[in-house]
Amino acid sequence: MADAAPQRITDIGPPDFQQFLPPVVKANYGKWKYHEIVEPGVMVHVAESGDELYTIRAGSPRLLAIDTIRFYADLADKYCDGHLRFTSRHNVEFLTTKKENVAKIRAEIEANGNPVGGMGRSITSIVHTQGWVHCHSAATDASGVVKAVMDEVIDYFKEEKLPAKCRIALACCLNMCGAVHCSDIAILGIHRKPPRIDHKNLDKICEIPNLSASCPTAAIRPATVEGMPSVEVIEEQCMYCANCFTVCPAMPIADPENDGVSIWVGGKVSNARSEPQFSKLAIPFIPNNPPRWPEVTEAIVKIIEVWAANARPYERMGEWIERVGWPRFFKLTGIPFEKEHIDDFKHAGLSFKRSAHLTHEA
Amino acid sequence: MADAAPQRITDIGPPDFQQFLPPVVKANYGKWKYHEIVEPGVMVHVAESGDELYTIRAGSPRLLAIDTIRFYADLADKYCDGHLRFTSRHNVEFLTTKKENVAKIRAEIEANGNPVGGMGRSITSIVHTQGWVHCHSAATDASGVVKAVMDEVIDYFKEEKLPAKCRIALACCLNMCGAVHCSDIAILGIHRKPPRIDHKNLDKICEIPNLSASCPTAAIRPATVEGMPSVEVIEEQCMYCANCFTVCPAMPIADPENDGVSIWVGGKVSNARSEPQFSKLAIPFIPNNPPRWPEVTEAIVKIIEVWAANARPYERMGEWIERVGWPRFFKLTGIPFEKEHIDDFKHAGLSFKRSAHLTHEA
Amino acid sequence: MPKEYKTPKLDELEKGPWPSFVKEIKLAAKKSEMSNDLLGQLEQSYNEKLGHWKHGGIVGVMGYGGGVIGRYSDLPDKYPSVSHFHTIRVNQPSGWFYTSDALRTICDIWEKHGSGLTNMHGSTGDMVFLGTTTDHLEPVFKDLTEAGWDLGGSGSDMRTPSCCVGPGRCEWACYDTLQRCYDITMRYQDELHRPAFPYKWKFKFAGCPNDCVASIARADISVIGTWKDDIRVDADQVKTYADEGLDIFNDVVLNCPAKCMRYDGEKKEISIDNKDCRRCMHCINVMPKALRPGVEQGATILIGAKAPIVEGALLSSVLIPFLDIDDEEEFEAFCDLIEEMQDVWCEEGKNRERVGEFIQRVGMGNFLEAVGVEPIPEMVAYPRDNPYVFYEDFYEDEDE
Amino acid sequence: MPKEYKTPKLDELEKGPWPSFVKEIKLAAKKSEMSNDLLGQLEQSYNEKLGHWKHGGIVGVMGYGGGVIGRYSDLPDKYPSVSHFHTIRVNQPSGWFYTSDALRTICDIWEKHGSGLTNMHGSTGDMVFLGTTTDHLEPVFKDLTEAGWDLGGSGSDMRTPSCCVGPGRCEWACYDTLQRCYDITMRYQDELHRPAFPYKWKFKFAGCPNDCVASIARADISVIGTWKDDIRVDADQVKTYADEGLDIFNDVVLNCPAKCMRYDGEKKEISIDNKDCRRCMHCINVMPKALRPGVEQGATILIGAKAPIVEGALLSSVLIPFLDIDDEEEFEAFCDLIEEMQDVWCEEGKNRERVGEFIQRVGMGNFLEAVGVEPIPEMVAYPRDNPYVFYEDFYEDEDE
Ligand code: SRM
Ligand code: SRM
Ligand code: SRM
Ligand code: SRM
Ligand code: SF4
Ligand code: SF4
Ligand code: SF4
Ligand code: SF4
Ligand code: SF4
Ligand code: SF4
Ligand code: SF4
Ligand code: SF4
Repeated sequence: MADAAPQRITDIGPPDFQQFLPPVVKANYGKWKYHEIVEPGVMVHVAESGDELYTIRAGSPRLLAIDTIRFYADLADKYCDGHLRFTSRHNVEFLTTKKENVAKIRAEIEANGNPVGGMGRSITSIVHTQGWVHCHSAATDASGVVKAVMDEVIDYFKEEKLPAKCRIALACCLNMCGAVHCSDIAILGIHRKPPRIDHKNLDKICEIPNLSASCPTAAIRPATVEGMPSVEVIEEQCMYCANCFTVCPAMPIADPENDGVSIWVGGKVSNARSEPQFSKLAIPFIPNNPPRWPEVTEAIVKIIEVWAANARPYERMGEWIERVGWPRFFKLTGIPFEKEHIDDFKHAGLSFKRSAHLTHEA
Repeated sequence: MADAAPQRITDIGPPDFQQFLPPVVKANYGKWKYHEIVEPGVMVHVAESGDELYTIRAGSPRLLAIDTIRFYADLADKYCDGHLRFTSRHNVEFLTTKKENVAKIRAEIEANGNPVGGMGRSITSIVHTQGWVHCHSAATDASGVVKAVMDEVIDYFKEEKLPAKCRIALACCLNMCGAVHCSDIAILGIHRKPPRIDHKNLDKICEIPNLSASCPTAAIRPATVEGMPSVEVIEEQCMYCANCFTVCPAMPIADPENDGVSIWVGGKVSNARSEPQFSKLAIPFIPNNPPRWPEVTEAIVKIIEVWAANARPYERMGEWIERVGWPRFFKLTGIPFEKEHIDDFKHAGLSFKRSAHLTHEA
Repeated sequence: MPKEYKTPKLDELEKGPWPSFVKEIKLAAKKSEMSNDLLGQLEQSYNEKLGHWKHGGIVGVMGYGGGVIGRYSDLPDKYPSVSHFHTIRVNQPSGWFYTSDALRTICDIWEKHGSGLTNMHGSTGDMVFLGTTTDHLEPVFKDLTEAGWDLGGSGSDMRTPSCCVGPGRCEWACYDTLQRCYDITMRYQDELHRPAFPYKWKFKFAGCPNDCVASIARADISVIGTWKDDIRVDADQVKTYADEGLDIFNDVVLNCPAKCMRYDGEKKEISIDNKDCRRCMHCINVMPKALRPGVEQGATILIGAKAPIVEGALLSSVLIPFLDIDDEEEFEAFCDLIEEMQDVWCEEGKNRERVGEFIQRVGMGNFLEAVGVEPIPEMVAYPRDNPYVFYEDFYEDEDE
Repeated sequence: MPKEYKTPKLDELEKGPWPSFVKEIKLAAKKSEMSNDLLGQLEQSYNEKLGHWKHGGIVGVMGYGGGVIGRYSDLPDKYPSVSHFHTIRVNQPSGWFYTSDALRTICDIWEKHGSGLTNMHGSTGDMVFLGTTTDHLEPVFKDLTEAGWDLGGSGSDMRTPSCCVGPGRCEWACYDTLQRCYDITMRYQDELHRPAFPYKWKFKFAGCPNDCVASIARADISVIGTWKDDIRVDADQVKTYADEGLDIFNDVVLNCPAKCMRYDGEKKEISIDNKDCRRCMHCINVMPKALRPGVEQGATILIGAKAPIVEGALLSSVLIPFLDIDDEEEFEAFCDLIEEMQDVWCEEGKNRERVGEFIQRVGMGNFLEAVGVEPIPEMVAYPRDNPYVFYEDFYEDEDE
């Protein structure tokens, strides 16, 4: 690939993926017949030709030092003729045609601290975002919460003992970079205080009309403060989305006491059985409690256990709740139902229970 | 009841229903055990006591001359010890404990031109409104369209040969007095031209701020026209709902060439199986064509036939469409799908197909 | 002798097998010039595809604000007898039960004072007396009340409540619809006759989730019967249905929205996981001899249905999942809540804002708080799916 | 020697069985002062429950408008090595396939120019190089392009497309996700590198309705594989599944959303009414050896997904129900449509208005008209349920 060009190279795009495909993939490209999970975290794909390809999937922290990547590369060289891939949920997958290599790969990658699993009816890695590691917008950390949660649910990663897949995702603010809005369980960083306004600098660094327009609830109005053009925020109208801060740095919103985490459940992406769905609010607010966010992990474990104990086979979190009803979900998890759970945004009315389809306890 | 009181009697309310109940009803009040449709339009209710009550249901035009009501009363005297009732869909029901009276009642009421039926898996009377008979707001007639449609579908009234109940309703304007919005088939009078403005009188008979506020799309703005305070209508923003006319007589909207009828399908009220649902737009516009609205009756007959031929037992119109998908509905009925079918009001986005759940023709 | 109109268009609607409203108008026209002029004006509408009524004015009987809809022809010279053509809404008895005598009394009054045309019934539920003149309003009212009848609602008042036949003739009635409809009507006579609300306020009572009075689509307060305990199963009757050829599996089990039924085709036995049952009625509807609602019965109270104008149509939504509404104490509590809601809505509601729209505007959570009802998950189809929460309390830290 | 930070809070996160990001940062910190200062600043954030990054500024490489996210510490004096700490988004290869050599090249470049920390991968799909300074941007870019790599998107441009593993390793891929992802990426290099749209513009390619790349939730253009003809059934394998104890009736048939499957438990035979099948994948997922998608394969194109800000989250909605996207002509037509949509959106879209929000604002019907696509019922879950239709044509009668 490398090729010393005298002039500046631009717009070449990524390398053609073809050069990275293992030979067995090239040979059976588009001609796979079926697959089977042979043990937790290991599956075999069988081609129409009869060729077999084993995949060993290992959990990865996503935030990787280059030396860890090099370790993955070495392992691929050792057992996979130099081939590996990452998944859409940030796990690393080792690809080999040699069945006998499976156990060896498992042993070495586990020895490095990467569990094998995340396939089938399991919990796989948590899709997440930057948090305090790199983003200015975060209402919570990302990697820390993720690590704390995965430590608690790792058995569900390593074994297939759930009714169905359970996808967890985390986003550290309402921008939702992790696109957590369609997850079985979503962890969402959330502010709870209106932005503070840096009146001295606002007019210099932000455009006031754009800023006013950015607020979904029209809570921001142009105002002259101490002789300077600035804005005011009608606090009762603010729901802390931070869109104003995204548009204008002079509107900081982060606040240690009021930032924290909310928990959402029942979303899904796949079209399997039911249509894709948004996650719905389960717990409006849990304060940040680093380094291990114990209230968050506890709540998530509880939700998973209740679902696992009550759902039918193949029933994703949201499908189970949809069948038995939200009252049952709140009852079994012990989560209190509060005013905050009732939608009051644009389509609020559509979330009201507009039928007599109810369960009743005798 | 009548009782000559010297002073003005007010707020006495309706008579207590108790005095109108047939003895068998009084005796078995709340103690009915089951019912059976013994023949089209005739059912028997059996009480825990073993008592039986036969009901003969007959279609009625709803718009009744007092002499017709007297005829019903005479029939009730003859066979039902003077007892009868009307239904929530304006049919008349004769109530008797004597099985042998059933055939006689049927014969006499049919001879008067009232068909017996409307029970079970049938089409019953069309709930409707005033139209040109009495309302100032009508975009179509009510009784005439209803009569024309019922003439065509009367066999479905007289026999139980549909997959499930089919409720038809008509409202002559968007006020929807018939509450047609949850009907298997709804016929809705519709305007298609912005209101005309009687600038000379507007200010005298209407309050301009109220009038402006009445428009759901904010199409009405205060304006001075020829020196008089009045309003203007931004025509592109008007969707002809006539709410302005309801609030202000100086905004007439009816227009012979542009008024007509739209057809809606798939709504329901009951909680049986699926939750109650709104009807959805099937045909955006059919011009008024009195006295028999042939295009309307033809479209309705077609929709019913397609549903009857394709639905499974117990599947209401909307449940069938929901199962096979709207593309199938449009294909089988031959109704063209147009821009107007796609919602562009408040919750528009929620009506988009946000999944890959599609049927495809090979 | 009344003027004779040629009505070729309307005559077309005398033909055909369905009973004809034109025949009814002609029947009335024999005795009433009003009905005769109505015929003439209607034929003109049919020719022109245009109604000929003017926007209603305010007319009524003394001391009442509702019950009469003023109506005037816009062609009074041509059709003088319908130059005034007001309707009178007469409050029907619960469940639309009548005796022949009662009906005759009504007919006689209307023969004396109006067009002789009626709607049996209007779509809110009233008897509608179709067409009279202003000077007849007091006399007709006097005759009605003396005979024991009263007017129904119109305008921004409580509207005439209505109900399904319920315990009068239905095995599924889970509470006394007829009685509770009557009770509410009697209790709120003042609210019914004297408009004092932001907009109309409708009540409908259905005895079970089949909702034969369309309450969930048409009433601000929808009262729908339901039950708490297990569906009663008569196992022998299940077998009989199976033997008679009912496809229990496809027609019953597969249609259960809760997926909570199992059917053993060999033993012809049905089993229901009642804790998951949604009380939809389907299985009971299909097998009325074999299945019946449980015995612990009551009602679900829902709020807010309305027609589309202005913000789009609404169905009612759950306010109280289960109320033993036949119990006098619980009924009193229900009435207290009604009054509480009326107060809040009157105070905060905008003109022509139905309670359903009001709740959407102020937010269900805020509405519940104002009327003193705890939010519960039964009230929602699902909790919010957007993160735009108006948290009310936030901690202030020292340095602010 | 780098400064040594005490990090008791972060150290807690080295414990426990899941691989630790703290270990990774510490690993990188051995070689990089940037990573070391990151450790220090992060520990402070853990103590204060507050991030310490400033709002990003605009930095980048010459001629590109995207691919770099500027980032600055708000405690530059305390943590000088992260006073600049920009990320570089490096466009991943389709399907995230790598060779060990390719990965090593990348690692070497990043060792030379940055913190040595990465995300494999970012949630749009890029390799994310986590932290470098402004003066390193051009050099890292030079090294990358010379090695055959290029930057991904950021800002209001086309974002790095991504795709599921597809035909590379999945029996269900209904089109060539890897190739089409690559094709689109290469075709729109200019759009990817030079922001010129109202807002971001994301593409994701999933080979079948399982949507393993979450395209329907996260991409403005979601391409989801599907098929037209009948599900292929291997009857023997169905029997085998049944014999092995799969509860075909409860687990497969009862879960079919189209209710279009029947199972004969005695014969162990499945039958599918394919015309009603919704291509949901469930039955195939449960019995991969017995059932397979049909052979007439292609893709459904959907449009408009996005995260909640500002108007609420959206899922993509159907634009083209079936496209044989592997066919070159149909692919060209698809690209034409993409460009048409870009034009319309660029012209009429507001600043920071994603295409999904744009379509909702102008109305789907108007959008379709503007881009020259016929409305079809496949595009809607249901036709409108409100009567507020903006009819465009009305007849004018003479007297106006
Ligand atoms: C008489 C009446 C109540 C009244 O107080 O007047 C009534 C009476 C009965 N209804 Fe009803 N329903 C009556 C209006 C309704 C309505 C309201 C409406 O149409 O506006 C509905 C809701 C319709 C909807 O969903 O859009 C209604 C939905 C039902 C259902 C549910 C049907 C379904 O599958 O969705 C049943 C159950 C059944 O028939 O299996 C039912 C069942 C019944 C039963 C069998 C109840 C019983 O055991 O007595 C009664 C005879 C049924 C029949 O006609 O086939 N009734 N029923 C109404 C007769 C109207 C008419 O003249 O045709
Ligand atoms: C007579 C009746 C239609 C019928 O032929 O049956 C009727 C007739 C009128 N309705 Fe209605 N409504 C009638 C039942 C309904 C219903 C059905 C119901 O109550 O179950 C509805 C839909 C449910 C609802 O309330 O939402 C209904 C929704 C309306 C509306 C829209 C209200 C809204 O909130 O959207 C209006 C407009 C208004 O109030 O200004 C309206 C207004 C009117 C007016 C008063 C027209 C007006 O703007 O002044 C009509 C007088 C017609 C006339 O000349 O007699 N009518 N109206 C019904 C009353 C008879 C009765 O008392 O039994
Ligand atoms: C790095 C990454 C998160 C991660 O850790 O993986 C990321 C990070 C940021 N995102 Fe994102 N987004 C990232 C994927 C996403 C996704 C997921 C996806 O693309 O599949 C989404 C949701 C899907 C979508 O686009 O709607 C996403 C929705 C946003 C939004 C909200 C956009 C919206 O229309 O609602 C913003 C706000 C903005 O654009 O102003 C945002 C803004 C940002 C900014 C640039 C913050 C800002 O306001 O300047 C973040 C920079 C963080 C940092 O310091 O590095 N990011 N962002 C992801 C990109 C890595 C990559 O290229 O692979
Ligand atoms: C490797 C990967 C694609 C890639 O290109 O990277 C992948 C690979 C496979 N997916 Fe997936 N899916 C992958 C992300 C996803 C996602 C995306 C996500 O989670 O963000 C989804 C949508 C999730 C959702 O609905 O929220 C997804 C929903 C599915 C489903 C549908 C499950 C369901 O019942 O809803 C199946 C079918 C099944 O497992 O029965 C499936 C099945 C499969 C199969 C069996 C396909 C095959 O025959 O090879 C593969 C192994 C499954 C397994 O892990 O159990 N895959 N799969 C992704 C692995 C992520 C990871 O590391 O854990
Ligand atoms: S979710 Fe918010 S805080 Fe987290 S990376 Fe994205 S923009 Fe930054
Ligand atoms: S945080 Fe959101 S709601 Fe509050 S002022 Fe800013 S933009 Fe408006
Ligand atoms: S629907 Fe409209 S036109 Fe018909 S009676 Fe009601 S208000 Fe009048
Ligand atoms: S008809 Fe409706 S949309 Fe048109 S101006 Fe009147 S109120 Fe507004
Ligand atoms: S609503 Fe229920 S109780 Fe009332 S008549 Fe209908 S089926 Fe009977
Ligand atoms: S009433 Fe409805 S939900 Fe309950 S078991 Fe019967 S069919 Fe199922
Ligand atoms: S989306 Fe479909 S084709 Fe792609 S990997 Fe997932 S299951 Fe396979
Ligand atoms: S793919 Fe889905 S919809 Fe089609 S038959 Fe299988 S389960 Fe049913």
